[in-house]
Amino acid sequence: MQRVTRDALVKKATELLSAGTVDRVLGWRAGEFSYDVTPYVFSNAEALEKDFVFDDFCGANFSKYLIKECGKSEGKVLVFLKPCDTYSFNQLQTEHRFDREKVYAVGIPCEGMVDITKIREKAEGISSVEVEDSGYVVKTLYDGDVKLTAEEALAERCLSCKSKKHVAYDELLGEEGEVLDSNRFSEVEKLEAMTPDERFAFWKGELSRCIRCNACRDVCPACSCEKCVFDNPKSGVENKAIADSFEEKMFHIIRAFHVAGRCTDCGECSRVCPQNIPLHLLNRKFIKDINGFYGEYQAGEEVGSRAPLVNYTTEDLEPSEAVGKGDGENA
Amino acid sequence: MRKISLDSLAAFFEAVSANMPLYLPVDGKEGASYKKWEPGATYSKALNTNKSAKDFFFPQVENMMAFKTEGKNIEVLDIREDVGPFAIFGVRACDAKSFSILDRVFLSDPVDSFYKNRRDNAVIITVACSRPLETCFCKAFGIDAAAPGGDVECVMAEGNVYLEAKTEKGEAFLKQVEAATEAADAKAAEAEQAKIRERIEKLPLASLSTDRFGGGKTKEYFDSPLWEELSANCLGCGTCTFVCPTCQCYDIKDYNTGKGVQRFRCWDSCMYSDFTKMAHGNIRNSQKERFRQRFMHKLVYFPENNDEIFGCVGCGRCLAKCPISMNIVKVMKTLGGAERE
Amino acid sequence: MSMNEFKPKIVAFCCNWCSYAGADLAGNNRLNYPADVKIIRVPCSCRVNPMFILRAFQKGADGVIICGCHPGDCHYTSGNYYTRRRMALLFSMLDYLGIERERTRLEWVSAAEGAKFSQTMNEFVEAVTALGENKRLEDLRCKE
Amino acid sequence: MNNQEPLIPKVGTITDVRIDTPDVKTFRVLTPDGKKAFDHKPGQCAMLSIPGVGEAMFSITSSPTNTEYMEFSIKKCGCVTEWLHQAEVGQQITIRGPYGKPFPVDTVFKGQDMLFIAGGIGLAPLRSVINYCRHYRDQYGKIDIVYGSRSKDDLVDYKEIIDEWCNDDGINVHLTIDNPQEGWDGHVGFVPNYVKELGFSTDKTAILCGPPIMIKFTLQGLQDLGFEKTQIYTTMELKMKCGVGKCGRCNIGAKYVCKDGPVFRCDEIDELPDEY
Repeated sequence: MQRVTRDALVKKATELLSAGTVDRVLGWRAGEFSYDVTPYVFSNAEALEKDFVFDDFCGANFSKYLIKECGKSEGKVLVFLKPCDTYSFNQLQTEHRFDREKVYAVGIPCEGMVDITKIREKAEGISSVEVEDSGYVVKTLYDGDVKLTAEEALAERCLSCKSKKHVAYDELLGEEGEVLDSNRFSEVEKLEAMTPDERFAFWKGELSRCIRCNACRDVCPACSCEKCVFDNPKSGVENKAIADSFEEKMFHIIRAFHVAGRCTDCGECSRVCPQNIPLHLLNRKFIKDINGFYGEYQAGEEVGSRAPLVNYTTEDLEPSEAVGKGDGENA
Repeated sequence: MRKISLDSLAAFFEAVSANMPLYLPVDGKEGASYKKWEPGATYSKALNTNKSAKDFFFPQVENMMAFKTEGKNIEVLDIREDVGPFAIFGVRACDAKSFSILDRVFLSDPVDSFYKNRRDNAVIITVACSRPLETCFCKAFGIDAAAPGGDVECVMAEGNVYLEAKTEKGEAFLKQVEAATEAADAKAAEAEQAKIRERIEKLPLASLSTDRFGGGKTKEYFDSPLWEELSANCLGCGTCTFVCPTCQCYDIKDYNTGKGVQRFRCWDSCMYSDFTKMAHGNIRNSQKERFRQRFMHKLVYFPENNDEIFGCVGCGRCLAKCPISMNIVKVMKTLGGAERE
Repeated sequence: MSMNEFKPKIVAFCCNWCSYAGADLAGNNRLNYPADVKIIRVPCSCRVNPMFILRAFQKGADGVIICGCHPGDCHYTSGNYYTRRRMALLFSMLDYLGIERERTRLEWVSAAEGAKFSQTMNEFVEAVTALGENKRLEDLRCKE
Repeated sequence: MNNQEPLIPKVGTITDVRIDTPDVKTFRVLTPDGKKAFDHKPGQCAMLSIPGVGEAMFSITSSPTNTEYMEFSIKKCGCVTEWLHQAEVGQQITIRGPYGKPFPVDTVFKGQDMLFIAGGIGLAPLRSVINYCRHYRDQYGKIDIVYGSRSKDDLVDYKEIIDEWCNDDGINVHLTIDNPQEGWDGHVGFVPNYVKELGFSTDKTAILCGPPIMIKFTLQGLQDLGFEKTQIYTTMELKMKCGVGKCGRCNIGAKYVCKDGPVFRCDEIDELPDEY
């Protein structure tokens, strides 16, 4: 298993800081427990040495942070990007959302990040989580050690990882990985195989839990509009609350549609959802349909590529042919 | 004191349900959440529900009134519904305490009738926390998770649930379901309570202190440079406020149904950019200001206006749910200057 | 309300240059289509935001149809090609959420196709009538 | 069920609309049966709303001593006010209140010489106090009113000022406009400077209302003249939704503008964090 250590990242960051290549480092800072790391901007070697952490809980996608970060100083910011983050990084660049010149991107290998919610389901009262062999040991307050396999602890998005290859970086730590043959559409296929009634019941069960906290939107690298339509009082759909079951459906359909063709499937939406709604299944449906209808397309694979929804051919299929053809011919 | 064996909880729930609707934590995909009891429903083993229990009295959305307009005329229709008695089982000490904090807002003059009508009708059956979690810090706010209060207080010990009425309402409630319970002495429950208190002392956040916060500290903290650092990566979502048992800010909005206008109230979040936006501008333009508002409100402003009672109950939901793992504990420790050194 | 009395409410978004003129022609030629079809004129079929469609359902529509120029005939050269992609994805998503696929439709109707307009509307109304009331994308507040 | 619900409003009918300036209109509001919707004290506010448009807080500009009706002088600046500005006589709206702490007219102000300083639409909340003091004329000392606006056309309640206030004994009205204008032979200049030029004696109680920048400089000017902050009152405005101190948005530090304000003494404001 290829892992990058905390010390290697601190070393790299310190080097780049002292060489003047960057003037700050976007990283993680430890919290109260072993799992609650917080994104943090470090500006000197002492702070890095003291507070910088890196472990399997550092799953946040930092690409979107660059929009805000690039406006803060004239100097460059160092950002560490996992393979999946590099796709969002490219996509945001395609959309001219940050200044590439102000970023120094270091690609870091990733063997999957842990989903604390999954661990909580298996272990109550977590004292610490440590990597052991190919899995994890969770020390608990009352039940002693709980051993979990990687599959039991890793986030769903990591278990169905689409690529270990970095599509953008200034420098790479460790070895380059490859685009994987992922099973990420299997859940979508299962849903497609259901009857409409079953699908409706499924989504009603999922979406009715939505509390409209907007975390999915606020974390999403593709949701980088300066003013969201759902925040705009003049849009007629500005609503802070799920005032009726319709509202949550509209919010999630429209949000998924707005990012369709631009969503890189980074999975942040599902990670942050406090109600555990599998929001990525909406985005993946669009990705799968796009692949099936208009040919394979991976958002963020290269900078400047034309997203499928701002493109067309005269031979595109008709909506009447599209519906139900969701299975597409996935190459 | 009365007791029921854990095995016959279902019979107890059924007996309660015969008198009034009963809500209790049930496991779901999101974790535990309060559901109406139906035959077959099982009481969740989770320590706490995903969302807090404030929804019972202050739901996320409620229609307050309707308007009928005809030409230049308006008619205001009171569409409030009558609320009947209901029972909530499984409320933890933190959530039980949160009701008294919400009471200070909604039951202070002028009384909010929407809230009061529900509050008056609820029987709150609390359960002591046999296994408090690492995210729990209710002790910091003077809450005793072993004696959670409410109308009826439950302690689970030795395969039984021990019930004790704490209010007149609770006594009447236990009387109603007397047949489903049996008399018991307090020994086993008290022994368990003592054990719970020991466990709480050993929790990782047991040493968290509120000493440095409270009313009158606005000047001390408001201009602290630490707010910048603490809020720097806040996403500005409303997760913390919506899972919080004491966050009670709301918005009032109108919805045109095509057949008239309905005015509803919904949860709002001080973390949202338009929270204080008005026609001529916004007084909290940066996330730092909004972030500061939330924590200053809980740690300084609320105690200042409410006899030094803090606006937090240490339930730990925001610790578990914040997308960037920023939370009130980190804020307290950073501002308080402790432990981070 | 029994099924045979059910008259669906239909919203038809019609492109100003082709389909709206097609509807006019249908009228001039005394071709019938149900009065429950409410036409909303849009400058181009690609003006139709997915939000419009959902909002129509929210406010009580039982079916939504979008009519535009035939592919290749767009007044703005390529608008309807974008519509075609958007609607293919949106309709597929609605189907994925379990919403009846017959409630939404995209049709190409030129200014000369009065007969097609009337026929399309009649067929669509019939299909939606068979489905009954829109329940899966309804907003209860907007119901009686 | 508890039938008192503070958030449920009454219906009010607009019985008169007066055009004050190009962007200010004064609305007279009565209940449908021709009564005053409720009693209030000078400086208090009311929540007006148009179903489907929104609800907003306005200061009641008529004096409590007016037992027939209530008036609101409203400047067009947001969606509610824009809607109101196109409303005609007979239009119904909804009204609830009164909200907030009033000016201490019956306690601190009693027997005092009063100095009112207003800029632009800032006259609206002061008009209620001024007319209250005029009504109980013998209970207050000398009254000075300094009022300025961008131009002559932007002076709210100009007619009432000229016809009534200027003719009262013991009331001195000092009007000013920002820039010279044809047909204006009065003072030209900004309010803060004019206050300093007039050089009031410091035995007065001052009440300030206007745009934030005017308040800031006038406050400074008054202090230069020797006024203490404890002698100066002002009234504030922040985003409000409920009006009853519960919805949580109008606080400045631990004070809620809708409940603890909108009237503050300037030394009280000093105690608040700088977030308004």
